[in-house]
Amino acid sequence: MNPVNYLYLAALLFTIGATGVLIRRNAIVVFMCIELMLNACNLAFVVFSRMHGNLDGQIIAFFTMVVAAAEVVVGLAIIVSLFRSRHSASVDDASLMKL
Amino acid sequence: MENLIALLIAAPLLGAAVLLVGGRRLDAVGHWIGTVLAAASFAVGVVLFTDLLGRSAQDRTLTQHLYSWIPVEGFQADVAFRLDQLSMTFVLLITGVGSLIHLYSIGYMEHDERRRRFFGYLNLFLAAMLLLVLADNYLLLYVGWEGVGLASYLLIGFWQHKPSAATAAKKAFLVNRVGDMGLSIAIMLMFTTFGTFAFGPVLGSQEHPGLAGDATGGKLTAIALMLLLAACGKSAQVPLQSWLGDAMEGPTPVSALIHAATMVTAGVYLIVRSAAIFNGSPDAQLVVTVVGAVTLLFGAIVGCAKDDIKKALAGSTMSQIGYMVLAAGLGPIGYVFAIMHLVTHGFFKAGLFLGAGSVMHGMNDEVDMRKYGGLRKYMPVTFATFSLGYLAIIGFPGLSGFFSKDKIIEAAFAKGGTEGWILGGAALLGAAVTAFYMTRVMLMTFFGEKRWQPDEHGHEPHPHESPRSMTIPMIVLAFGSVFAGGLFSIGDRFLNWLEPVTGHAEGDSPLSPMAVTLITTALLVVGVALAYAQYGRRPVPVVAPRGSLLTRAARRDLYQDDFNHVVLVRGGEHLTRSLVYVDHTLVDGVVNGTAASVGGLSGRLRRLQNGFARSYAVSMFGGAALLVAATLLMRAV
Amino acid sequence: MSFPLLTATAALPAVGAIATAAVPAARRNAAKALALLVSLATLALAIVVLVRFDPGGDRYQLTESHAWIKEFGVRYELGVDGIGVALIALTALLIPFIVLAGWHDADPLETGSRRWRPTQGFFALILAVEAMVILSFEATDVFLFYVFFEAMLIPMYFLIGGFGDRAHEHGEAAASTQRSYAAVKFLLYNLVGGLIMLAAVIGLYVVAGNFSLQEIVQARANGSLHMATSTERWLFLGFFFAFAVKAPLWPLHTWLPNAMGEATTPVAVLITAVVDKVGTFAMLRYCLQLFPEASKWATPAILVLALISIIYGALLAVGQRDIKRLVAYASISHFGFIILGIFAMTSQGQSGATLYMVNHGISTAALMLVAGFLISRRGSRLIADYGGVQKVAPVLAGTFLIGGLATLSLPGLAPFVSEFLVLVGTFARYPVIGIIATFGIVLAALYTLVLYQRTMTGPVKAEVEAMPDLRARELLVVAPLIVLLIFLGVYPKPVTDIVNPAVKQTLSDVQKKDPQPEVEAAK
Amino acid sequence: MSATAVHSLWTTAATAAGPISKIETPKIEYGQLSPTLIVVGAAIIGVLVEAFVPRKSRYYAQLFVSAVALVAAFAAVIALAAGGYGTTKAHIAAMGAIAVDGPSLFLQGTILLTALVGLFTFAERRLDPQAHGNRVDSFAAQAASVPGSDSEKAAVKAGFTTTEVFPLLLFAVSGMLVFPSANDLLTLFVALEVFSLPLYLLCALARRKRLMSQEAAVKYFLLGAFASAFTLFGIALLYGYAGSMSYATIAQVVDGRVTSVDPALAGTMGNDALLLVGVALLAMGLLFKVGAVPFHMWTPDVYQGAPTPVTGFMAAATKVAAFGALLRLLYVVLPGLRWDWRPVMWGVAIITMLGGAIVAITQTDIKRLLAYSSIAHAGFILAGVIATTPDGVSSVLFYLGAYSFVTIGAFAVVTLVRDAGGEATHLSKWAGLGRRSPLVAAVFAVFLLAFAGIPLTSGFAGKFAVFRAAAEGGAAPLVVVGVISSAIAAFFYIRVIVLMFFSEPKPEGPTVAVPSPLTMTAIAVGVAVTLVLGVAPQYFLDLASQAGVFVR
Repeated sequence: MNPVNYLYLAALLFTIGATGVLIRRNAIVVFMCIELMLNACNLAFVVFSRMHGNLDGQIIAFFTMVVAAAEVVVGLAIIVSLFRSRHSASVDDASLMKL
Repeated sequence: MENLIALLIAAPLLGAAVLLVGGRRLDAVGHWIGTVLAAASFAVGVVLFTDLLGRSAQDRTLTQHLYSWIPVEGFQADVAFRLDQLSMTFVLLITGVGSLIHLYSIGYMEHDERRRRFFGYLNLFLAAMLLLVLADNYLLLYVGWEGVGLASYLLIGFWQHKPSAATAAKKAFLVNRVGDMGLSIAIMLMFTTFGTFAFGPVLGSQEHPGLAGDATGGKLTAIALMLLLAACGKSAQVPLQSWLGDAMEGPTPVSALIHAATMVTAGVYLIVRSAAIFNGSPDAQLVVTVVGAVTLLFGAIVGCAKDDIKKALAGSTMSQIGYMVLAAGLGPIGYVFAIMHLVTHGFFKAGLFLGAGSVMHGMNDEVDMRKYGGLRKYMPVTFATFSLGYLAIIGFPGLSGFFSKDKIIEAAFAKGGTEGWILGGAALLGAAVTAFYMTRVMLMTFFGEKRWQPDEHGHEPHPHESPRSMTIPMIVLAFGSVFAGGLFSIGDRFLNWLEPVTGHAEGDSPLSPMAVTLITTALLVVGVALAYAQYGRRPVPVVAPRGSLLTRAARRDLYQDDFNHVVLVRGGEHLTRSLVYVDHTLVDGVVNGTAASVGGLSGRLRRLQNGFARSYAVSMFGGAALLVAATLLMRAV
Repeated sequence: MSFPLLTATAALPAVGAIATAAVPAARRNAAKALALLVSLATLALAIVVLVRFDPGGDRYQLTESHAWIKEFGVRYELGVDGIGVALIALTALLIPFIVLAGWHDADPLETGSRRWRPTQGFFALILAVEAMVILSFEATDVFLFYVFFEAMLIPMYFLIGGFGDRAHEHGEAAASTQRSYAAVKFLLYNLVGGLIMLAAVIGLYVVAGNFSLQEIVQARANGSLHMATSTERWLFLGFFFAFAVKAPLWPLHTWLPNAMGEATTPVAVLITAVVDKVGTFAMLRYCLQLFPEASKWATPAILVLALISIIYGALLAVGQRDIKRLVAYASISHFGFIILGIFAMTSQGQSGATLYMVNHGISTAALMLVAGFLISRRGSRLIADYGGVQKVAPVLAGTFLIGGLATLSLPGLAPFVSEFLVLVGTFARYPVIGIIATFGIVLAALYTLVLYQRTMTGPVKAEVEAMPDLRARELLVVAPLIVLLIFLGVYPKPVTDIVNPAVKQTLSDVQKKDPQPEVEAAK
Repeated sequence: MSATAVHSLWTTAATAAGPISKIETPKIEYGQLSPTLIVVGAAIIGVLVEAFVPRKSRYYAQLFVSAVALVAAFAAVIALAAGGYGTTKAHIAAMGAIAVDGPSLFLQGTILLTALVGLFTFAERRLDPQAHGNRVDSFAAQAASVPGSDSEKAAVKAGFTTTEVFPLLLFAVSGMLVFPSANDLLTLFVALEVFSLPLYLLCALARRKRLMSQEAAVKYFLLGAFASAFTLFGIALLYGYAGSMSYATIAQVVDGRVTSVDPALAGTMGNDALLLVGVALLAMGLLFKVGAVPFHMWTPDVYQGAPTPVTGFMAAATKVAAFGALLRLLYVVLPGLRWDWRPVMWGVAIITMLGGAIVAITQTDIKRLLAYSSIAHAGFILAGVIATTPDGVSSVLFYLGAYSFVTIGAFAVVTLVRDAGGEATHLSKWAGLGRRSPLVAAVFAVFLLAFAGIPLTSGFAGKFAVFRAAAEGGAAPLVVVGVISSAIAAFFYIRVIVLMFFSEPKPEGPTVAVPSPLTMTAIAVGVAVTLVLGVAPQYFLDLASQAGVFVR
């Protein structure tokens, strides 16, 4: 199978993730969509790694996972504290500051 | 000897400075300081005059170069004076009559707490006028020219607490400024045409013609017309005559000074001084004569209708200056006579005004002739001197006015052709009207029944003769009114004296001098008779009758003031008001509007920041898409 | 190395400003005295500059040159030509009077008012402005000039916005609002002008590679620096815009009436008599020298704008009801004359314009300061609130009249000489414009005399009956200015002698020759 | 001019890294990386301090560790620069991951100094009134407790303070140190996350107005992660294009100096679509960090909600780091592509300058106002970035240095103006401040004037440098737009000055707290740098100009 197809898949996943960020309200879901985007990137890295025949891409994929994990740590902490204060995880409710 | 010239100006200038800066501690002696310094200037003038007489006719031009005034690349204005026969004549007239008026004012202003200041202004007036006639270039002349304007402003508005006086002063200055504009344009034209505006190079002399001869006719006409505009302003010629009547708001000695010795004569001086330029432009000369003729009739007509003694005299001045301007416009035929009439007029008009002042002095400052009457019994000296002035001005044979005015009428006819007839005719008509209105003044003031009444406070005037300090000048001036004309004319003394400066030509008159004299005298009798018929045989009503259309027009200065008011004042007010509006709404508005629209844009853009994280994400996503699209597009292009 | 005289002249008020600001709050009078002393010392230094300057010598004298910002090609280069010397002298001369006139303007208000008036700050700011103005007259480096041209806005801004007249017809709050509006308007107009000039300054650097006025002018003259026509025009416009705002030229003038109206009178004098001169000075020095071709290209348009300024300013002055705004519009008219003289490109016009800057400074100072004394007595700026002052305060009225007469350019007083030179210089090349400009002298008479008539003459109004005449301090401010007005009107040669060589140089930079008199040309 | 020739203008030749065939033993130049290592080490020590040092002493211990680390790191930077690593010895260290060159050292130095000054504001404990006898700083007593809850009250009563902010700060700094010197895309991405994540947390830690603080953190985090994802995707595409993460290799491929070895890869390697889209997405990530329009929308909300010391630090240091990375990316990796990216960046710069300035006009909160101001300034800096000349680099470096100190000083002043509810950030409360506390108002005015670019302040020198570079680089229209938006921007800076000096003070207006020497130092440093760089910028311009050459 042509590896380029995986690239299309990666792009698709990325777009789905981005769309999710734009349309979902729940902060956790939004965050999951971002994770989806990161993983789409991972897929792209791996595909390119394969195409170029070097390992750089695969190594990056590992790094990305670590980074994603770190983001989860930080992100969840923030989202949870927000939820506890407001009893809502909707990103739209967090709109005290505007204009 | 040349070095004395500056002293002529310095004396009154010093007086002005001392009196104005000195403050109240000089109140007691201020009037004497002023008078003595004016007289000192006269004395210097006499010394210089005798010196000039001692020289040959060609050698009578003295110049004094004081210092370089405005030295700029290609532009040179010096403080330098020229004393020749023309300016000498003026110096003597100004300082002589001026000193007399100073003397008169001591008495006249005795009860005014600001007398010191008044004398300061008088001295300033003399200094400015002397500077005007002594300057050796047009720019320095301009300084004197405006200085005269300033002094007249200060003096006309001397009683500042009266709004009418303040307005009259302002009006005089403004109308004069319009004329001054003409003078400054004339100087600029001279500068661009000749590269200089000094008398010597531009005007030259009889033997050595100046640069004026080299210029094109068009340029000369332009310069001459601008000089005429200037002259119109100072000499109250149509169309810039309107200030003169209002200028009567000033104390009477001021009127005497303005009308006889200074100010209004400046225009005539300017034209005669610039003879070389006017001679080169017949077109301009024609305009000058027309202005003169129109003004002499205008002034005479106005003079007929005024009940205010000073305003009647003011109309008369306008008319007489009209004669002079007319003569000056005739070119070499008339220059000398213009100046001669100016000098004689200086005597009798000063005398008349001082007489009028004396009358007012005795009448609680009443100026309405309808409230006079029969004053000859109460003020014999005033009556006598006023009568002599009266006879002189109407041109009673043998008196000053007769000689000078006759010459002008002759010269007008001598212009030749239709022009000559028209101008001569106007001059003759003016002579008749002069006789009429002056007789009217005489009759209403000194003859008939007493018509004065108590004023609103119940004070009835007690007419009385004025003190010595006032009558002496009147007597001296009366002598001048009687004899000056004869003195000048017999043996053509005045002609010979001035001729080296102004040049002279004999015209080719269609009427013989004798005929002119006869016609003039006849018309004079007609004028006097008409006036007697109306004001001598019938009692004068205390309240002015409505009068004919012409009378009413003449009372309102032939409506020219109303015209000015509607067109210039109102129009100007509308213009400035609308400009203030434009400045606020349009000029400022554009800027404020821009600021406001940026502010509005800010307000609208600000709403994009709606606080929702997801809409921020949309913005980022859209931005990313745009960025990608733009980058790809750049490659595609 | 010789003593850096020019630096000292500017540094003295700068140091003085800091010292004045540092005087403890309670020692108000010490601060005032210090400021006056410093301004007088600066005047002394300026006189030394004037004496040391040799009109027949090099174009720029007393030069100093030090590296400053190598990276930008900027040097700390000072030097004065005749025009600069004259204006430095004017500045140094006027500041002591401004300080003295403003002696009580920054005193704390009577208890009950919440306005805050730091006396020390007022005088420190005046000195700071002086330092910056002097430096901008001295700089021969475009960047250095720009720095002070812009920087002086800030102290000016605080002077306008922070200190107003004591009383106001609409009460303190309204006054405060109007004052800060005026200050902001002043700053924004000038800042926009300055920023546009900044773009042009940068452009000039890109084209020329350095900022040295002399080097650029020289390089342009000998052809080693070529500027495309369109580039030159854009750069010229950038510079000119800033100067036209500062000057101010119609239609960029509207900030001036606001600023002058709302500021205290000494500050109003500072604006119009000193700070605005930097604009016209810079036109003469930078626009003409750096961009001669573009200057000639723009001349017709600028002359028309200047002409509009003259007539428009005068007409609006006639229509004003506020004394200070009237003087402001009169100044706009006068600045029109100055700009007219500069761009007529004749010796008479430019010498006249330079002289005009000096004379206008003195005459406006005289008129405006007396007006300020008047206003401080009655607490109103409205002309209608006065009447008959002449009767109760003759000296005040007399000095006011002399100031007014100077404003209308009465011959014998200094402004006449300059105004006539400008007119003659303009007329020589552009007769029609010259003639129309002459109408300005009639209008000047109108607004001055109307002002005098309405305030000083007529029946004495009840409110002015108890008005005291000029006090000794006030007379000390006005009298020297009047003496100077008369002296320079009668004998302007000392100034013209200094100015003429510089003007000649400038004209040769622009490669313009005076028109020949017609009679000579015909021969 | 050929691509190579242009390239060599701002890069020095360095050996191109060959294709990596096998994993080599890493060769790490510890000395040259010491600034980063010191900070990371201190941060780890900070974590240990949290774990082992008694609560009462933690504050002092943390402050000590942080300060020492930052000073030591700065000393290391100076030592490296003195050793010529900024100029002659500039090279690529850590196996191609990190560039040690002029811009790196200059920016690292700037970041470290900014961080040190920022640290002082973090450590300030005198502004807030004492809570139950304990001195407190700007950070929440216990971040985990719900605002207003009993547990929070208990934490406050116990005198808890979040001393974790110090290690967080150090971690962020370490990321920022790496970010502008990253020489491959992986390092870039990791550094990005390393400095971003602590900042997300710091934003959430405000003591007062905690809801807003948390909201700011959520917004910042979600949008930041969103942007990171785009960045990462861009990196992926670039990797796909060049087959390498190394800047040098990518640059070679972009320049066309590496011909495809394997014909089979012709479809991907050197595919311009990949390159262009990748560059656009990567640039977007960086533009997000600098706050360029239209990626700026987080800025006002986050600046407003975050604890003010964090805002100050973030506004200053993030901008420095992000612009450093952007510069390196555009100058080292993509010079061959500049005809593609320059027009796009022109557009971004223009809307950033205008947008920031225009929207700022109507702001009513001082922190939001400064946020929009920072957006406008990002636009000005972008104008310098676009110049693509050596002057462009040095002008941007100088601007960043000047700007960061003004910013941190300005936010430090904001922390001083307080009322009962903590900091009084609404502009109406600043009315008449000049009367109440002339000194504070004057200092703030100096900062505002510097923002406005008035001569004799550092802002003017920086603006001049940037605009000059832009003009020389042929971007005259950008200069004109810059000048116009400067004028607009001047309006709102002046508005604040008017408010402070010419408006009547409100009776219930805020008080100005008397700070400890820490904040005073921070403000004093800000003023000093502002004035020195304004009056005598030559030394620093020289420095920036020497540092303006990238290694490659």
